[in-house]
Amino acid sequence: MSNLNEQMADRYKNNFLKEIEEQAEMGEWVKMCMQCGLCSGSCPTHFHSGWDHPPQEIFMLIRAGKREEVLNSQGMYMCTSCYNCYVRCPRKVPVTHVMHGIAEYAYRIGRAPKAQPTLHLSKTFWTNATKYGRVNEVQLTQSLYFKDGIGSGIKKAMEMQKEALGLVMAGRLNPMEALGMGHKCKDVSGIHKMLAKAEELEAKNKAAKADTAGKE
Amino acid sequence: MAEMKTAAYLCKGCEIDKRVNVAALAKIATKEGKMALVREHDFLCSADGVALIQNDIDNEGVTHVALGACSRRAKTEAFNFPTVALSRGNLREGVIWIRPDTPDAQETTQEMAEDYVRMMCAEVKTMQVPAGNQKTGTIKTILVVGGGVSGMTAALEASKAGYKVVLIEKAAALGGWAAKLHKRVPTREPFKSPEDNGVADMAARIDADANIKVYLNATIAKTSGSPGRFKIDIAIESGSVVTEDVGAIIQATGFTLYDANKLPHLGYGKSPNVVDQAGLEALAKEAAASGKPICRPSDGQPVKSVVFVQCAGQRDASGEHLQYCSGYCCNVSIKQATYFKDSNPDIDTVVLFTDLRTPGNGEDFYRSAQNRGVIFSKGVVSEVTANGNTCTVQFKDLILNEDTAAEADLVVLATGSVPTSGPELEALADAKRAAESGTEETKNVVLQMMDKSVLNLDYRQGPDIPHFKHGFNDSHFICFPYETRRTGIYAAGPVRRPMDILQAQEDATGAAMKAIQAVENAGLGKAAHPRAGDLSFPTARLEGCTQCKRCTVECPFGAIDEDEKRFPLFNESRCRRCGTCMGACPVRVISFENYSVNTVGMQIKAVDMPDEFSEKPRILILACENDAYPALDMAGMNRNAYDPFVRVIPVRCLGSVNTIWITDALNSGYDGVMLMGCKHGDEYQCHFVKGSELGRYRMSKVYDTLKGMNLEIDRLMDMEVAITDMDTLPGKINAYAEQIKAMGPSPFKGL
Amino acid sequence: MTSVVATNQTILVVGGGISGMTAALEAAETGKQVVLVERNPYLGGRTVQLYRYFPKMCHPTCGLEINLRRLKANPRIQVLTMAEVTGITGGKGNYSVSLKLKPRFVNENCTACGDCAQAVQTEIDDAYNYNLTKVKAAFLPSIFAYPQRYVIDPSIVGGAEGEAAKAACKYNAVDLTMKEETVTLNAGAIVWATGWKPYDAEKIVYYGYDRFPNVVTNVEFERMADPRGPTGGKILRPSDGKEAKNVAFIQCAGSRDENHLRHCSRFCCMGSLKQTHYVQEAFGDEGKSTIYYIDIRAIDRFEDFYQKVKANPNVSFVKSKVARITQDKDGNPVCNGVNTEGYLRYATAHDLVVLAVGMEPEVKGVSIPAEVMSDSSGFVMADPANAGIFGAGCATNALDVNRAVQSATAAALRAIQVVNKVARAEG
Amino acid sequence: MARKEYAFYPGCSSQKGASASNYLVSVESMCKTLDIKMTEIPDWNCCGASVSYAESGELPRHVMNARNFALSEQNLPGQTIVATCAACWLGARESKERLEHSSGLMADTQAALKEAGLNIKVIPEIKHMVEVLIEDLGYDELKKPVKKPLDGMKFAGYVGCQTNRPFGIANESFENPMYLDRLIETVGGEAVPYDQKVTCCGGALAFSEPEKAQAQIKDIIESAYDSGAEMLVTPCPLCQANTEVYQGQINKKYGTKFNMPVLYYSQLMTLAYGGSAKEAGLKGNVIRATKLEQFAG
Repeated sequence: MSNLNEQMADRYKNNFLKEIEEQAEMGEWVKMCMQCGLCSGSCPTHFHSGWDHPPQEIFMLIRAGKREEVLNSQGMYMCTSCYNCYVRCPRKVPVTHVMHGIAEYAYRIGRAPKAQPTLHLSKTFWTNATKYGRVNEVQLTQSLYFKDGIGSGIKKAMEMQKEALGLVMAGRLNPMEALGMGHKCKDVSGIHKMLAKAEELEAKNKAAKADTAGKE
Repeated sequence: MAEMKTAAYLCKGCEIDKRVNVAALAKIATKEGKMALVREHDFLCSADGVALIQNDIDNEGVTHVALGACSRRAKTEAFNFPTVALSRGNLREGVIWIRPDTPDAQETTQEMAEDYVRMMCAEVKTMQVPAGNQKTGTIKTILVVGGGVSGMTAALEASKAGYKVVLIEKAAALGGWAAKLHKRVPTREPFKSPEDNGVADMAARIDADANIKVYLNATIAKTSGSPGRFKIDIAIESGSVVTEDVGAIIQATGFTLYDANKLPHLGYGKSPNVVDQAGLEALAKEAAASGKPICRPSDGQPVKSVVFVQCAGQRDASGEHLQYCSGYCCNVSIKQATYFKDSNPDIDTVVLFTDLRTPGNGEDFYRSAQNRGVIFSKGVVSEVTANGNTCTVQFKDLILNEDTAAEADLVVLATGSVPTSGPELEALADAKRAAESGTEETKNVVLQMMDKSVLNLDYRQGPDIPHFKHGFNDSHFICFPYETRRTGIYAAGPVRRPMDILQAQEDATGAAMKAIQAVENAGLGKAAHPRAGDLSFPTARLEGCTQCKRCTVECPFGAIDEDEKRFPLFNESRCRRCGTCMGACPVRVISFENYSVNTVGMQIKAVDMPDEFSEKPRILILACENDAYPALDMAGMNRNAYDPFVRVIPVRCLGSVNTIWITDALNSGYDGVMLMGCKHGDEYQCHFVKGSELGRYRMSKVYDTLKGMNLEIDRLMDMEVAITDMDTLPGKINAYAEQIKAMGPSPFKGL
Repeated sequence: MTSVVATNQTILVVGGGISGMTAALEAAETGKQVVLVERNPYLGGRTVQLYRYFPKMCHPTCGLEINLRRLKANPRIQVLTMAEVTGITGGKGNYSVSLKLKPRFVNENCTACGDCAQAVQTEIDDAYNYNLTKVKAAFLPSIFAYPQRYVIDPSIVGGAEGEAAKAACKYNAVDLTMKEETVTLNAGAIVWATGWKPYDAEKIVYYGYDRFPNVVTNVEFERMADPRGPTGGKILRPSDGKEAKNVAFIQCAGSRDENHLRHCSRFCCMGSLKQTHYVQEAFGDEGKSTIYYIDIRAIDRFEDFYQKVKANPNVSFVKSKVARITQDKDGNPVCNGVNTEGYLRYATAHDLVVLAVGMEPEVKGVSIPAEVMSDSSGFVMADPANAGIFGAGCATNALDVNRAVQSATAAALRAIQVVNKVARAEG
Repeated sequence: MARKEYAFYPGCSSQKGASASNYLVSVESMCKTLDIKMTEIPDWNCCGASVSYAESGELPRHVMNARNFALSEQNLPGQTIVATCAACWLGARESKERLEHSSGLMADTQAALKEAGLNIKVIPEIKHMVEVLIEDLGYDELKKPVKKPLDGMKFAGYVGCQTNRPFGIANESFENPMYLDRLIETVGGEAVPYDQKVTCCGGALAFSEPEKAQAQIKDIIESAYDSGAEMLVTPCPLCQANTEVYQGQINKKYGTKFNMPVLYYSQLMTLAYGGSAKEAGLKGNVIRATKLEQFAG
């Protein structure tokens, strides 16, 4: 069996817009963009440095069928979830969610850019949060620092030492959490079963859409 | 007719009596103005003052009233005496408000007031109350030319108001362009789904309407007459001609699509799969009739992908194709895109545009198409090539900033509209001149042009209504979209301006309104806009006429024909009372009852002319009453002072200014003459279209006369004045007055 | 008491802007009896607050003058200013309409001499100039005002200033005892021409209209360009009176936006293109204009105008909806956003920003008689069930002046159809 | 009985020893004064937060929130869920909206919940603590218990993103919400106007794109200083942490000398209601609010 990316590309043939509409959360909104650029201009990340493709350009690339350019784009991961674009969009496109949805899809089919720091954060956060049902802040921080290996992790941790110490002193960072003694839900196993089912259903739904598209 | 009895009334209110010696003015009105009755009043516009005047009219037999008070623009409700001739001396805005209240200024201010009193007396004595000609035609039937949506709407709306209608359509059925449509753009909320084209319903209502008489397969062979009494010769299918009498005409002759054959680079003619918007409608109708999806013409296979190319041959700055935007095509392409998406959402439907133009609620329709999955890309198409059963559309994607291409089974070119507006009159006149002694070929050119004529008017000034821009029969006036250069003939729908169906229906209803108004007023001898209701009309003393034809040529409204003896034949109900004919007439035989060479000439003469040693020059200002005169008035309202040596006479239009006024003025010792009229040229603002231009052209000839008289040409000043120039005008007047003073007195003074 | 002569063959026109005036004049010039009702103390509506019209660059007051002359010459039109419709009962061919008339405190004796204004010191916001300046509390709304009569603001009635105005008038024109009146009149048909209002720019918070003095609206800019306006026709920025030579125009400020106005307001692209001429006119080649737009909607022959402006090297076009305006240290408004033709970020300082705010129905959000039907945007719609009330002009749609007048002319005929039917029935 | 009762959803950061533990402390004090009873939803779980988007997918994220809804309704029937964390509130509200909007999503969610022995009958109302204060009590009620107004102190109300967009507080604009300023004024403080009130602090990108996030934070703090504020006040734990914790790093990078305490609105209210420094959780501030500590005595 070929990989998921190839399967999807094959099923949706040349219709990348449809692929996004069916596979990415809120993807059906992409077509509503009128290219005013308000989202791109409203994005806080834009103010300071910008990125390869801002939202409205991503939407145009999707409509133009530029599959690789979109899926490999760093653009979606620049989202801080500030919802500026979302509330301002004159077409009421929920830009924030669309960007998240496209990012998730790119990642799901293995086409997301490698070593994308926000993507790493996203994965780490969800893994951490779902492990015991609640976030273990120390472990989360640790795994973020050490994502590039131990050396760089120690460096980062040292850089932030003062800040971390401050939090500890302020009673807002519990070093014991590092040892797995942090907050947990009681029904961890129920949560895991529940999530497994949700993942299964979601995969099934998306696959069903792709199958229908492939048969057309 | 009753004996003329004159009366002058002098108002002392608004501090007029504080600034000028009103008793002295009264003396002048009596002695020099020879007014039979002269009265002063403290507050003339008050109920008491008005009653005083009315009483004199009713009981003293006063027939001519000269009011020395405020401007003719002020207190019109109070000073409303329709049964008598009325002149107004502008002592307030024209004298005391534009002069400083200083002892130094007193003498010249008084002189100014005295002159205006002399002028109002002189004027009123030469005026008559217009009687109106009620015999100009009483036919109230409306002719509608063109049986498309615009024409059908005009016919139905006029009928609904109680008027009979004759409707002429050159095709075999009613419906025009709209009948060819599978559906029309939505007209009501939620503006999402195309609607039935509505033609069948309208045609059925026309069939059932006893007020509307329809001629199909018919064209107009000849139109003669004027509002209230047009005669229409209709060439009908059998080859014979029938004549209908109508009172007004609505020209709703629509448009044709721009010829896509002129766009070979966009693939038209190279592949049957490249169509224009009409071609697509035909395919959609065919598909709907057969119950099949829309198929590509090359092989009859269902269309799987379609590209719409907006502005095909439109908005072309190079001048090769249409320069304008047709306005409706974005919405039409959106509508056509929904044909595909509504039958099969998987049809790849792309609209390539540079500016998507969906005004008003069109925005909802645009959104609804996006929601259906129509893809809109901002891009400029460079080429469409055919390859077998598909086409490749090369375009520059302006958002992604790259040259790219799209494959499509079908390409639809939005080519825009070309009005069916008849030949361009100036080109026709040129062609006719060339054909007069020319070859067969040049004669054929005329025949071909005449073949396009819609109305075949037998007017001296050509067979159709003049074009405005790009061949459309629109009005140049923003405030007056139904302003027309052929009275009683109104263009409606896409022949006047590119427009969509909804706008065309609105426009046609408006045109029906104007046509109805035209027949009602023609019957009463009343003028049409802008001098609506004016009962005066020009008459000519034919015994003095030299048949020079200047009046017939210059009339901006084509109101004057030539009779069989080549004398001017005035068609009063076509006339707009601008007086251009009067200004044009070199022998001064044309006049109105209340506006003539005399009414102005006598005012010019009435002004007291100080001798050359007095250092009191006199400058005559002839000011257009529509813009320049109000501007002067408002300068007064703002208390902006200007030179005391000017004397202002309002004129209906610069076009009505007869050169005799200028030469007489200069001959009689005026030191300078200023003409104040509206802007002319492409963006003319003259309410009589050509009046100010013609007036100015005429004045250019006066400069030669000045040279002949050995006078400096600067003694005549032609100034363009807009109504908003109230703040700058005093300065310009003063500057001119300084120039004249520097020049020294006119050598004609005292001769 | 105000007396109104009206029957079931009378046409009532509500709104005395260019659409209402047109409807009234066209009907009256066809021989119909008309009552024209206007809320302001003068006729002319929003068009007379414009400096010039596109595409001719001519002056709205020129057409107003003609319309006023038509009106003055026509005895069939009765004009009621400072009047609003408060209720409509009855039906097609026989409406009963109640009006509320606010007191002007100046009667028909007024000669517009201005003595009352001389006597009054109190100043109020000048609505005619979109409150950019002040006028005396005894004022002629504009030099073009018709009726050409002063107005006394209620704020000075009952005080010494009101008495001073009264004392200054030699003609007993100031009448401080005037009260609000209610008048009921008969009408066969009603033309609803209440026009439009500029969208409230404060609602587009990211443009900082409420915070930055150098961010103004397109209607305000018209007043700034007008020699009769608050700056005497000089394009000066409000913060420091400096000449605004570098002006940004932001299109679709409110329009084409589901958070604000869903529709395209149609006139604003042409309006801004026109306003670039003001900048050019004022400063020559030193005047620079930038238009930020989504689509330039210069429809039909207006395209010519657009092409001309486009060819002007002093005008640049950026396809972008500006995302936010900030203000730099010198008080310059800075437009921030992304040029979507290619991906080009910008943060461009200008001397002045003009928001091309859209058009919304004047009566939106205001209670109008339920008999007048409107769509979800507040535009008046034809109501087949109540077929004697007709919308006209911008009350029905976002229209430019030309189209509004066409619409009003059509509405006049629709009203005439009703009263003609009444006349036929009554023989 | 308390005058108001709610199901409390503190969220991961507002637990004991967690990054917003001081928020929790001050909220508890404030609620005590206002006679608001908050009962923690038993065994609540993480909302998923916005940043988990790439890994979580759609349904699992909603299911996580749905579990909280089910637990709340099961154990505290009829009670409105109150979150103190902006992200928790936003995540929960988004899931509620989406689930109520889509029957398919709801059916799948129920199927997943069933695995954990739960199901949803009705999704409770969800409010942010600020909404409880403003809408359920009102400014007048909030003013009544003020014993020690924060006279003469200048605060920059930093609203940030997620209590403000996309849902926001009723009758407030997204671009210039006034509620936080009004809360500050209610307890006697001065709310200074400044232009970065709703600027994003960088959110989760503080971890992954520190340069971008810190540039944002710098803008915010700088603007607050320029406007004369002494302290920042916020309704969001992530905003609080980002704007407070990174000031040192920013100073290093940009050569600034930021040292501006960042408080929660609940801390101000607790103090104004006469609470102690401890009750207000002032010790929990990394940049110590010495002026407030002195004020608390």
